Amino acid sequence: MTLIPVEHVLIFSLLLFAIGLYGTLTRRNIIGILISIELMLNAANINLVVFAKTTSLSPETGQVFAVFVIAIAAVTVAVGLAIVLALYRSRKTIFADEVHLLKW
Amino acid sequence: MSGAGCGKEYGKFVKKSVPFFGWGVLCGLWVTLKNFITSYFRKPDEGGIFTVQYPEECLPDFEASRNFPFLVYDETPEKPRCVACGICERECPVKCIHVLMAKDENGKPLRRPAAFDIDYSLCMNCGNCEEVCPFNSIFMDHEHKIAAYDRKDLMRPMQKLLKSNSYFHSIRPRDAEAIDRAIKEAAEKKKAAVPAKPAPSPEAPKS
Amino acid sequence: MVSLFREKTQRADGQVLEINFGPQHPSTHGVFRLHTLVDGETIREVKPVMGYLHRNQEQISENLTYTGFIGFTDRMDYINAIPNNFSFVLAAEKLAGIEVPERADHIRIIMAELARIVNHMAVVGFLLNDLGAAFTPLLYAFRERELILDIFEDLTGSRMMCNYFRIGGVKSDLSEQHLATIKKMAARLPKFLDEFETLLTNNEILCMRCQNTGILSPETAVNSGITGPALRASGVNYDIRKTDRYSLYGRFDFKVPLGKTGDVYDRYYVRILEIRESLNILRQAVAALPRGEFINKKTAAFIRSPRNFKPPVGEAYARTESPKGELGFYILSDGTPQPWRCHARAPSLINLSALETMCVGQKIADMMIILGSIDIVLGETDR
Amino acid sequence: MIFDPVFIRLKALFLDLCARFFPEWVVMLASIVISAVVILVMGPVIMMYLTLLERKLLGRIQNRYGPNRVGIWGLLQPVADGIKMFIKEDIVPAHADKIIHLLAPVVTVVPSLMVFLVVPFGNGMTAVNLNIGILYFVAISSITTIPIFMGSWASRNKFSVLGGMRAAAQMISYEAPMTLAIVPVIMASQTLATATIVESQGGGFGMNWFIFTPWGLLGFIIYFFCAIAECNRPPFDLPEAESELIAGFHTEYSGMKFALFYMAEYMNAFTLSAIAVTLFLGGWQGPFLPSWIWFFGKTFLLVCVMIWFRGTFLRFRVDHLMGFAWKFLLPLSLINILIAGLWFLTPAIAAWALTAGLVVASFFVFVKLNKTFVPEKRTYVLAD
Amino acid sequence: MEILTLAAKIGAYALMTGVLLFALGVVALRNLFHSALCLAAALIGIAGLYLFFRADFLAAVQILLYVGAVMTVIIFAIMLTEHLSGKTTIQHNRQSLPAFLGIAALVTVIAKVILQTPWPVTQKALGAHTSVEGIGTALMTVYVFPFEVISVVLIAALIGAVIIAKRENPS
Repeated sequence: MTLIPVEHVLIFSLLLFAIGLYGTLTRRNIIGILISIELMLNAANINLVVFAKTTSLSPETGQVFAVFVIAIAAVTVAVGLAIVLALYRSRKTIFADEVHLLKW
Repeated sequence: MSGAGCGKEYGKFVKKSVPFFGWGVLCGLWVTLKNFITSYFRKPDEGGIFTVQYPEECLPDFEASRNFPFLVYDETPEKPRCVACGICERECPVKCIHVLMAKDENGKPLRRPAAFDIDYSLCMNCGNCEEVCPFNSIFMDHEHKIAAYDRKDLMRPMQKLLKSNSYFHSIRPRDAEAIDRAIKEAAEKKKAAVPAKPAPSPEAPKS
Repeated sequence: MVSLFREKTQRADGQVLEINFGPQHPSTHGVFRLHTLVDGETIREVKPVMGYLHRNQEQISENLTYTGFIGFTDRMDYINAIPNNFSFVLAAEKLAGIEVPERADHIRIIMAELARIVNHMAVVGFLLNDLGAAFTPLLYAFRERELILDIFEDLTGSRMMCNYFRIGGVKSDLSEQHLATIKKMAARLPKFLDEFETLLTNNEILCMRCQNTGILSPETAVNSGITGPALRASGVNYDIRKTDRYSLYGRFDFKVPLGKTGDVYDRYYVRILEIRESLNILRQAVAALPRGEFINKKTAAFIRSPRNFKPPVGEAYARTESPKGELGFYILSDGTPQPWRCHARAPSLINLSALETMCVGQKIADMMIILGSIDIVLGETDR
Repeated sequence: MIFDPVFIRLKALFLDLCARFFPEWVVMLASIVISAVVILVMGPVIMMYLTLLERKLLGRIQNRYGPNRVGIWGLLQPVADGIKMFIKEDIVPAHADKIIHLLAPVVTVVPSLMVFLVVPFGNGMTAVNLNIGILYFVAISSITTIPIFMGSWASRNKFSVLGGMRAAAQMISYEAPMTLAIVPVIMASQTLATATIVESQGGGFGMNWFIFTPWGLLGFIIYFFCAIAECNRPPFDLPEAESELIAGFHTEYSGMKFALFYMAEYMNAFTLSAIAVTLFLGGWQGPFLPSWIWFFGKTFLLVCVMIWFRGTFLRFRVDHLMGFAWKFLLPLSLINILIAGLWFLTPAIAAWALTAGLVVASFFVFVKLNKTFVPEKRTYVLAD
Repeated sequence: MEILTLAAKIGAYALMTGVLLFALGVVALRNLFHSALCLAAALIGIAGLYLFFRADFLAAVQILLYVGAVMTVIIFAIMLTEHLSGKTTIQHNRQSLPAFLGIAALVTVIAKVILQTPWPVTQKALGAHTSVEGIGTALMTVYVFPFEVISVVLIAALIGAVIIAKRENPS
C-alpha cells in the first residue's frame, strides 16, 4: 500500500464522486440518475478502504463498513427501479423532467 | 355423447403411482443408461446400433421398390420394346414423359420411338407408367443416385433411359421371369394362330 | 408486413410484444406461421396463418383419372400415405358401386393399422422433441418405425409415398415373406412401447409441462369439429372405425382409449394406448387373412387402362379414421374418367380451429407443445 | 508416487533454467506466465474434446455412432468444427448495436477462463492459491449474466430479448442456492481456499470425502443442479430452447462469435464440475493413482453425467424453473446449512442418524409443499 | 524486485485512469445501455483497485454484489423500459452548465483540503493484511448489531420493491 501516496487515491475518489454528482444532476433518465448515484457510493467505498488500510487501528472496520455500504446500495437500486417500473407502467415515460404532476 | 362413462373402466391403464418425487426421472435415466451400455454389444435387429455407413456399406434394395422409370431393350439398344404408342405419356399424372414416333423417309410411321424423354426432376415415382404399358417396355428402376448439377441434365434422353433385359433381371428377378414367360406364351400363341388375326396384345399378369 | 394487432399493442400496458413464429420455425412441423400477441411470457392472441404449402391438388384431380390421382393423395398427409389412399378409394368405390374381395379388405386394414402406428410414433417423437429431450425419444420411436417403413417399401415400392391402393382392391398381393416380417415386428413392438413408457410416461418434467396445459373441454372440441385422438383425449367417444364400421372394422374387437381432462398429456397418452390397440387389430387381421384375389376381377383391368373406369354421374362421400382424425373424400362425377370435383375433408385443418382457445393464457413454451399435440401436417391443411 | 508432482518438477526445472540467464524478477514473471499459458492452452483444448465426447456419448445413448468420419474415431472432428467456425461468414444484423454485438462473446469467454485460476488440478497444482478461492469462483461465475444481456439486447431481435430475459432470470435464481450449497463445505473445512478444502477431505481411502456425509450428499445434489442451470445445459437449457426461441440470446451470432459462446458454455460445464469435484468429491484425493489423474477422472465422470442428463431430461418451463429454484432448492440448501451445523455439534453416531433423518424428512416436506410439481395420477377409459 | 513494484504502481495509476474514463462514459454516453455497461466496467476496475489495496474479500464481494446483482437489476429495468427500436432521445437536461461550474468549485475546495492535511499514515496498519477470518469475526462480534439491522433493511426493501413493482393481475 505504501506504493501510492494516500493523497493520489483520495483525489481519484474525489473525481469519481464529482463525476457521479454531475451525472445525477444532469441526466434526464431516472435510471441514469440511479447509475450515477452508484458511482458516488463507490467513491465513498474507496475512501473507506483506503483510510482503513493506512490510518485506522483495526484494519477490518473499513471493509466491514464497505460491505454495509454495498448492501445499502443494493437496497436503493432495488427500491428505485421498482418505482421506475411502476412509473413507466402508468406514465409511459421515465424522464425525470416529464414527471412533474406536483409542479404547477 | 361424452363416452366417459360408457366404457368399462380398465384399472390396468391407470398410470402407475410414483413412489417418490424423483422416481419417474430416475427410471428415464436407467433406460438411457441401459441403451448406452447395450448399444456396444446388442445385435442390430434387437435394438442395437443399426446405422449403415452409407458410402461404404449400402442397404440391399427391396425388389419391389420403385425409383425412376427406364426403358428395356431385348438384344440391342436400337430395338427397344417400346412401340411409341404414347399411352404412358397420356397416363402419367405429372406429364413428365415425352414420346415421338419414328417415321421412315416417306412419312410412314415406324413402330419405334424416335425420341423418348423422361424429365426426372418432375417424375414422382408413382409407377403408373409401368402399370399401363401394354408392351412391358417401361419399368421402375432401383437406382437412386441421380443427383445432377443442372436441371437440364435431369431431362433423360432415350439413350440414357435404355437398359438391357439382363439388367432388368438383375434388379427385379421375379417380375422379369413372369414378363418373359408371358412374352414367350404370347409369341407361341401368335405363331400357332398366325393364319388367324394376331392375338390381342399379351396380357401380362402382374405377379 | 401489415400487423394484425397494431392497435392492440399501442393501447396495452406492460411489455406487449407481437411475435411471428414464422413460416420457417423449427417446431411448426412445416411451413406455418403463428402470429401471436404476447404479454411477457403469456400469450394473449394467436392467429394461425396457412397456405404456404398449397399445391392446388383438388384442382389437379379434375384433369386426372381416378387411378392417376391416387399417386397425388399420397402427398396430402405425407407422414403416412395409406389413410389418404384408403378414403379416396373408398369414395370411388362407393361412387361406382364396386365391392372389394375379402383378402383385399384384410390387406387394407393391415396396412391402415401399420400406418396408424407409424404416424403415432412420429407424432409422439416430435412432441417430445419440442419438449427438449435432445432427440432421444424421437430416435427410439424412429428405430421401431423403420421396421414398418421397410415393410411398406418391400410391399408397395416406396417407404412413405405408397400409392398402393387401387379401386376395388390393392396393387399387389401380400406374400408369405411380408406376413413373416409383420409378425416379427408385431412381436417386437410391445417391448419397445414398455421401454418408451418407462422413459417418459411417469417422467416428472413431462407431467409438469404437459398436465393441465392446453385443456380442450369436450364441448368446445365437439363444437369446433375436432376429430381423432385430440377429441378422444377430451373424453368424447367418437371413433369412425366404431361408428361407421367401414371396410371390415366391424369384425375386429378393439377398444377406443378415452382421456378425461383433454390436456397435452392426455393427447400424448391416448396415442400410446392407440398404438397398443392398433397392434391388437393387426394381430387379429393377420390371423384372419383369407386366400383369394387381392383385387376385384372387373376393376383389375382398370389398372392397365384407367380411361375405361367411368363411374356413373353422381356424388359420394366416404370417410375413414385416419390417425389425425376424420379424413373424408367427396367426389362428384359427371360420367367421364376424370372426377368433376374432388374435395378432401382434412382433419389437420379443422383441428387447428381450436388452437387459439387452447393457447390463450398459456406460456410461449406451451404453445409449441399444444401445436405438437394436436398433430397437424401442413400438406393436408393446405392441400 | 513419482508421477504425482511431475508437472511441478517440470515447471521448477524450467524456472531453474531461465534463472541462470535472467535476473530474479524475470523468473517470478516466468512462473506466472507459465501457469497462465498452460490454462490458456488447456481451456480451449478441453472444450474442443468435450464437444466430441458429448456428441459421441449422445450418439451411443440414441443407438447411433457419434462422429466417426474425421480422424480415426472422429478425433479430428473438433478441429474440423474449429475450421468451419473460422471460415463461416460472420453476419451482423443491420440494426444491431455493432460494438456490443462484438463485445458480448468476448465478455462471456473471459470469466469462464478466469475461473481456471482457482481450480486445484493436483497436489500443489493450483494456479494461484487465493485464500478467498471459493468466494472468487462464486463472484466470477456471477458475472456471466452481463454478457448474456449484451448478446440479447445488441441483436435487436425479439427472440433474443426473450431468451436474454429468461437466461438472466435463470442465472440469478440458481446462484442463490449454489452459494448456499457451498456454505456447509466451508463450515467443514474452515477455509475458503480450494487447495485446503481438498486437503481436509483426504485420508481414509476416500471415505471422508464430503459427499459421504448426509449434508454433503444433499449439498452435492443441490450444487450439481445449480451448476447445470448455471451453464444453460438441459434440463435447464431454456434460454436457447430451439423449439421456442430458436437459439435464444445467440440467435443472431454466427461464425467465430458463435464459437466463442459455444466455447464459454463448455468451459463453464468443465469448471463447474471441477469445482463440484473439489468441494464434494475430494478433488485430487485418491488411493494409488497420481493426484491429477484422479482429478481429471472425476471431473470427466461428472461431465459425462451432465451429458447423460442432456440425453434424458426434458426442458423445464420458465415458471417451473423459477419455482424449482426458489421454492425447492433454496429452502433445501438453507436446511442443509442447519443440518451441517447439527452434524458438527452432536457426537458421531447420533450425528449420522439425526442428520440423515433430517435430510430425508426435509426432502419429503418440501415435495409436499410444492403440490404443483408432483404429477397427478391419470386414469384412462377403454370404451368400445 | 523494484521493477515489479514500479510495474504495480503503473498498473494502479492505469487502473485509476481507466475507472475515471469509464465513469465519464457512464455520465456522458447517450445510449443508456452503453452507460450501464460502462458502469459495470468501472465497478470491475474498482474491484481491481481493492485487490491492489489487498482487500481481496471486498473485491470478491464487490464483483458478486455489484456486478452480479445490482447491474443485472439495472439492465433488467433498462430492457423493460426501453422499447426495442432504441432511438436515443437527448439524455441531458438544461442544467448541465451550472451543475458543471458548481461541481468544479466543490472539487477545487476539497482537493486543496486533501493536499494540505498531513494524513497520519501509521506503519503498523500498512503491514497488517486483513484476512477473511478477521472480517468474519469483526462482523460477528463488534458489528453484530448493524449486521442484523442490515438484514432487516434488506427484507423491508425486498417486500417494498415487490409491492411497488407488482402489476395488479389482469382479471
